Amino acid sequence: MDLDKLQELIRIFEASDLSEIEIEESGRRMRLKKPRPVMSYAGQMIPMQPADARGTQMVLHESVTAVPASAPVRAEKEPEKVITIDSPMVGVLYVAPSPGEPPFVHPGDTVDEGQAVCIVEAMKLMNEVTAKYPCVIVKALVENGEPVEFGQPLFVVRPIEQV
Amino acid sequence: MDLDKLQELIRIFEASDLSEIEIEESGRRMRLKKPRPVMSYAGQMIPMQPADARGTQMVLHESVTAVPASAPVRAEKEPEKVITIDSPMVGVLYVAPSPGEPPFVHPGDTVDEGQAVCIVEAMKLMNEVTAKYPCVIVKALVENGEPVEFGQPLFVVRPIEQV
Amino acid sequence: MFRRILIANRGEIAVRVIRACREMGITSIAVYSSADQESLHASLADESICIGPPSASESYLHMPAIIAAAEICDAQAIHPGYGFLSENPKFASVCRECNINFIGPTPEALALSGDKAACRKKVKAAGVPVVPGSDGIVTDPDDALKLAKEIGFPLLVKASAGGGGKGMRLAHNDVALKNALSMASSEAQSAFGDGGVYLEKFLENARHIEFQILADHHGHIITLGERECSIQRRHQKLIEETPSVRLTYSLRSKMAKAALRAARAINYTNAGTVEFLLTPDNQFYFIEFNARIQVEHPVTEEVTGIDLVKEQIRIASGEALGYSSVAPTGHAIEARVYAEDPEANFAPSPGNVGQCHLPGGPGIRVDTHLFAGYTVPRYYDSLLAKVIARGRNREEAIHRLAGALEEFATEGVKTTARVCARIIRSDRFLRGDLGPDLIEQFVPKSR
Amino acid sequence: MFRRILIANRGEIAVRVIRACREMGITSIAVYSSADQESLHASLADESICIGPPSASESYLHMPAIIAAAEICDAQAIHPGYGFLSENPKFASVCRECNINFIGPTPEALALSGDKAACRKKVKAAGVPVVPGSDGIVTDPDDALKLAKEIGFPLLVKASAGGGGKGMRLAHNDVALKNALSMASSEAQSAFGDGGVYLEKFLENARHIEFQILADHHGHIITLGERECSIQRRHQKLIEETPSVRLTYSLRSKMAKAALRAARAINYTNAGTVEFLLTPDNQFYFIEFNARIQVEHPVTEEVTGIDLVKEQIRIASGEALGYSSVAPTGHAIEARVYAEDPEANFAPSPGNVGQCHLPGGPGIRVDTHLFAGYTVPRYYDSLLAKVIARGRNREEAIHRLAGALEEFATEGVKTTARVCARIIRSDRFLRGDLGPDLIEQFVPKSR
Repeated sequence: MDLDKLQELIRIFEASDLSEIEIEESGRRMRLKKPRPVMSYAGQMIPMQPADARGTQMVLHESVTAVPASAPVRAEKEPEKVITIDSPMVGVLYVAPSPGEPPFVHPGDTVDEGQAVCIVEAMKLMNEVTAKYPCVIVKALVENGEPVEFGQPLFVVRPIEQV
Repeated sequence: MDLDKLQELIRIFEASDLSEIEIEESGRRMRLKKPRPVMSYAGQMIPMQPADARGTQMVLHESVTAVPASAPVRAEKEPEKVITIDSPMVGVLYVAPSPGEPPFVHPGDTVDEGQAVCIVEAMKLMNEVTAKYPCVIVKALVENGEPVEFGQPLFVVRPIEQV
Repeated sequence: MFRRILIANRGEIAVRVIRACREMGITSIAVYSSADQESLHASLADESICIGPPSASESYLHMPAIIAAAEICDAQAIHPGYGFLSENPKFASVCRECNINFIGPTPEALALSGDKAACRKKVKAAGVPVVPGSDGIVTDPDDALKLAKEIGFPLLVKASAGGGGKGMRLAHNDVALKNALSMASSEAQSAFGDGGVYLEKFLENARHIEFQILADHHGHIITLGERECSIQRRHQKLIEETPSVRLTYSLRSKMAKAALRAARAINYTNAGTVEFLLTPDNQFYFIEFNARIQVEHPVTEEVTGIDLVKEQIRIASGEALGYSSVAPTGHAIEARVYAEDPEANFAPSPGNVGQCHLPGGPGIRVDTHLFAGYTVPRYYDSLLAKVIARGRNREEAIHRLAGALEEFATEGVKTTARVCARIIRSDRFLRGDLGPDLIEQFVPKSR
Repeated sequence: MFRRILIANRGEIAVRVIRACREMGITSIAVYSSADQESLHASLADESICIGPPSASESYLHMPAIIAAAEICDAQAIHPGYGFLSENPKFASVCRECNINFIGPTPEALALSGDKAACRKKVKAAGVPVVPGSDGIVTDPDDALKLAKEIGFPLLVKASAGGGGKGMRLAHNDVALKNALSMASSEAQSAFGDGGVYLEKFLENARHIEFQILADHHGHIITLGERECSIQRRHQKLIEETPSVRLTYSLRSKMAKAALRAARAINYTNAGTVEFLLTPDNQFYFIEFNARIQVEHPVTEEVTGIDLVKEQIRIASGEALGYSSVAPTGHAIEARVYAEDPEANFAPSPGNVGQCHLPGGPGIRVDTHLFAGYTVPRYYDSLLAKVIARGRNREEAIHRLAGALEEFATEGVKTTARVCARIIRSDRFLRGDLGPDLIEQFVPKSR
C-alpha cells in the first residue's frame, strides 16, 4: 500500500469518531489505533496518558520486523525537529535590558554560548536568560511583557555546528 | 514462522507500551496480548479480565478456520483442547435419578444427543442436564451432592464425529 | 443476628448492602449473572456465586436460581435491594417456605402495597387523603366516563400493578380517556402480566414528597422525615433532597402522621416509603407505598446519621428499634448519575468506562459500583452512581453537590452528572421552586 | 471576599483547597512542578501554572516562583496548605510586601510558633503548663547536665526550629546527653539551617492530644475540640480521632481553656492547633503550636460540620467568626494511607498506580489526589489519601473505617491501608488504649 493512500486513510480516520480502524487487503492487514481519549473535569481536558503518546498512532506490519510495534506515523509530513530556548523559571519576559533600550536579540541574529537573549522577572528580580550554545535566533515566541511558565519555549533557534 | 522470529517479536512487544499486537500475513495470523493486571480488595484477588487471558498469551492460526479464535495457545507446548458439558443453572448436582439408583453415566460411556448425564436440583426442582451432541464421557468433574454454579464444567467429554 | 446474608441484587445497591454487612461482621454473599462477572459487587463480597446468563429473567429475577444459591451458600437471610425481586410477594413467601429470612416486609404487606388500587382503598379507609379517583380497578369504560364527570379532567389512568411510569396514560377528555383505558391496560398486561387499571385525578404542578418509615416486629414504627423528589425525567427521580423547602413545621408533622397511619393500615414492617403529592394550595394526597429500600435513602441517612440498611437487617433479625424519634440536622441532596445521554432524551449509554474520576472531600458521599475499566452492561438499569452532598444548610449542600458533579468524569459513557449540576445551580432550584417542568429548561427533548 | 486564590501546594491538600474555592465561587489557581504535570490538583483547578522542576526547593519551596505565579495570575491570596512554605514567616512577610493575602497567621505569629524554645517561654508565661525542660536554647553542655540533675532523665533534645522528629534525640544519662546535644544540633543545623536545641523531659506513655483553634481578626477565638493522635510511626501521625476517649468532660474543658490561652499568648489568627502531651496521671503539658491547617483536620470537620478550609479563607478575607461555640456530634477517625511499605519500616513505595479502588458509602470520606494510572513521584511526601469515617459513636466509626480501609486497593504501590485496618480492629484500639507502643505490635520493624 502506498503512503499517499495511507495518509488519506489517516485523515479520514482522524476526522471520524472511531477509536480504532482495521483494514485487510490481499493477505496483508493493518490496524490504526487512537490513543486513550482525554477526559474532562468541569469542562477542561486532562490527558490520561503521557503527553508523548498523544496523536494518532498506527501500527503497520509489512512483516514482523518491518516497523517497531509502537512507531508513530503522523498524518502530516514529519516536521523537522524544532529546537528552542526555554524559560528557566516562571515570571514576566522582557526582550530588553530596560524599557527604551533595544532588544537583546532579533530574528536572524547569531548569539554565542552564554549570551543573554532576554530577561525573565520574578519577584522584582531580573534573571537573564542565556543561550546554552552558539545559535541563530529563528523566531521569538513570546512578546515583551508577557508572562511565561517554567519550561515554556521562548525562542526557536538553529544551533551552529562547531567546526 | 520460525521460533527465533517469534521470540524476537515477543521481546519487542513486551518492551513496548502496547497492550495488544495483531499481525496477519498470507493467511497466517498471530495475536500477542499482555495481561490486564489484577488488584486486591481486602486481600482477595480480582481478575481484571477473564482468567483464561492471564500471562502473555498468543493465538496463532495456521488458517483462519482451523481453530475457534478463542482457543488459547501458550508459548509452551499446546495442551489439547478440552471440551466440557457445563451446568445450565446453579444448584446441587446429583449423578443418579434418585438415591440408591445407579449413576446416569460413568467415564467411558458413550451418550447420545439429548441423553441425561446428571441432575441439578434448584429449589426442590430436579433439572436433567443432557448432552448436546453424541460424545464419550471422559471424566466427571463434580462429585455427587456438590453445589455447582451456572456455567460450571461438569464433565469432560470427547465428541463423536458423525459419518 | 444473621451470620450470612445473600444479596439478591447488583450495582451500587449490592455494594451498599455488602458494606453494611462488612460493618456488622456479617458474611456477605453476592450473586451475579455472567454479564457481571467483573462487577464490583461480585468482587467486594466475601463470597460470590454465578446464578445465570445476562438476561435478568434468567438471573436476578429467577427465583429458583436465587433460592438455590442461598441454600448452597447456607445464607440465613436475603437482602433484595430495590427493583428485581424486592417487592415481589411470591418471592418473599418462597423465602419464608425455605426458612430464609427475607429482609423486607411480609409477603402480605408486599401483596397489598403492590396492588395499588387495593392499597388506595385501605389507606383511604384509614383516614389518609388519597388522590381523587376510582375505588379500585376500573374495567367498564362507562364507569370511567361517569367517574370523569364527577371528579373532572385531566385524569390519569394507572396500572394497578404498575410502577416507573409504565402503564400510565393522561386523558383530557372522554375520547382520550377511552383510548387511555385500553392502551394503559394492554401496556400493563404486557409489562406486569396484569391489565388492571385505576383512575386518579391529575394534579397540576404538584410536588412529590415522600416519608421514610421504619417499623420493627415489636409494634414500634417511626418516620425519619421527608424527601422531596420533584425533579424527575420520564417519571423517574433524578434529584432528591431533605428537608423539603416546601414544608412548614405544621404541614410536615401532619404529613408524617398520615404516613404513619398509612403504614399501619397495611401492617408494614421494615423500611418503607409513603409517597404523597402536595398541591400548590398545600393539600397532600397519598399516591403509593414503596415497600423496599429506596434509591434515594442516603439523603435521609446523611441528616439523621441512621444507617437504613443496617436498620433493615437489625429489624429483619428481630431486633427492636432503639429509638422513638430522630432529630435531623443539616441538609442533604442526592443527584443520580445515570449512564444516559441527556442530549438524546436520556437514551442509555452503555459501554466501557475507560478512565474515571469520582468526587470526594468534605460533605460528599458517593455510592457506586463504578471503577476505571468497568463495562456498563446493556442488560440492566443504567444507574451508575449516586452523589450525595451534606451541608449545614441547603445552600452549602447545593454548592458542594454542584462542585462534586462538575468533578465527576467518565470516559467512554455519557452521564447525567453535568445536567444535574446545571439544574442544581439554576436560580429556580436555589429558590426551591422545584416544579415538574424545571427539568425541561435544561433538556427540552426530555418530554 | 477573594475572587482568585493561588494554592501553593500539591497532592490531597491542594485538591482539598481547590474544592473549597469551587464551593465558594472563587477561581482556584494551581501551581505545579514539571513532575506534577499530570497530577489531579493541576487538572482540577480552574487555572494552573508550571513553576519549576521536580525538586521542591526549585518549585513548591521556591518563593520567587510562587510569588511570580501569583502576580502573573493576579491572585489576591495564597493558600499554603501544610508543609512546604505554610509555616515560613519569611514567605508570609514576602506575601504581605507584595500585597498578596497569606491565608494563615501573621509573619510575627509564625516566627514565634516556629521558634519552639521561645514559644515554650511565652506559653509558660501565660500560665499554661509546658513539659519540664530548659528555658530556651541550650548551648553549654554543662548547663544541660545541671538541668538534667534538676528534672531527671530520660531527656529529649529537640531542635528549636525542628519538626517531624528531625533533630530530636533521647538521652538516658549524662554521656548520652552530651552526644545527643551535639548530634541533634548538627542535625538541626543541616535540616533547618539553625542548630539551636532545647531540653524537654521525656514523658513515658504520654498520649498526644491536640486542640483545633479558629481565631479571626476581630478578637474572636474559639476551639473546635480535640483530636487524639497517639498512633504514630517515625514521629509521624498515622491514625487520628475525635473525641478522645481519654478525656473526661472536666479535663477536656481545662485543656481547651489552656489551648485558648496559648493561642492568645502568641496573638494567633486563622486556623491553628495546640499540641499537648497527656500523662497517665492526667497531667497535660503544652509541647508545640502548629500554625497551619493540619493533615488530620477532617475529623474535626466531620463531627462539627464546620469546613475549616472555608473558615481559613473567610477569616483571611477579614470576615468575623459567625459563632462563639460549636457542639460536636458523633465520632470521627482518620487513617492516613501513605505510599509506603509497612513490611520495610515504612520505606516510600513510589511508582505507577495502575488500577485502584477507593472506598465510599455511608459515613466514609476520602480526601486524595489518587486516580487510576497516577504515578506517585519520588520527590515529595508519600501521603496518598486520607480515609475518614464518621459514626454515631466510636464503635460505628471504627467498623466503618476498618471496612473502608480493607476495600482500599491500589496496584503497583504498597500502602499503609491494611496495617491501619489491622490496628483499628485490634482489641487495644477498641478499648481506646492508644499507647505509643501499640503500633509496634503490628509493624515490629517500625522502630
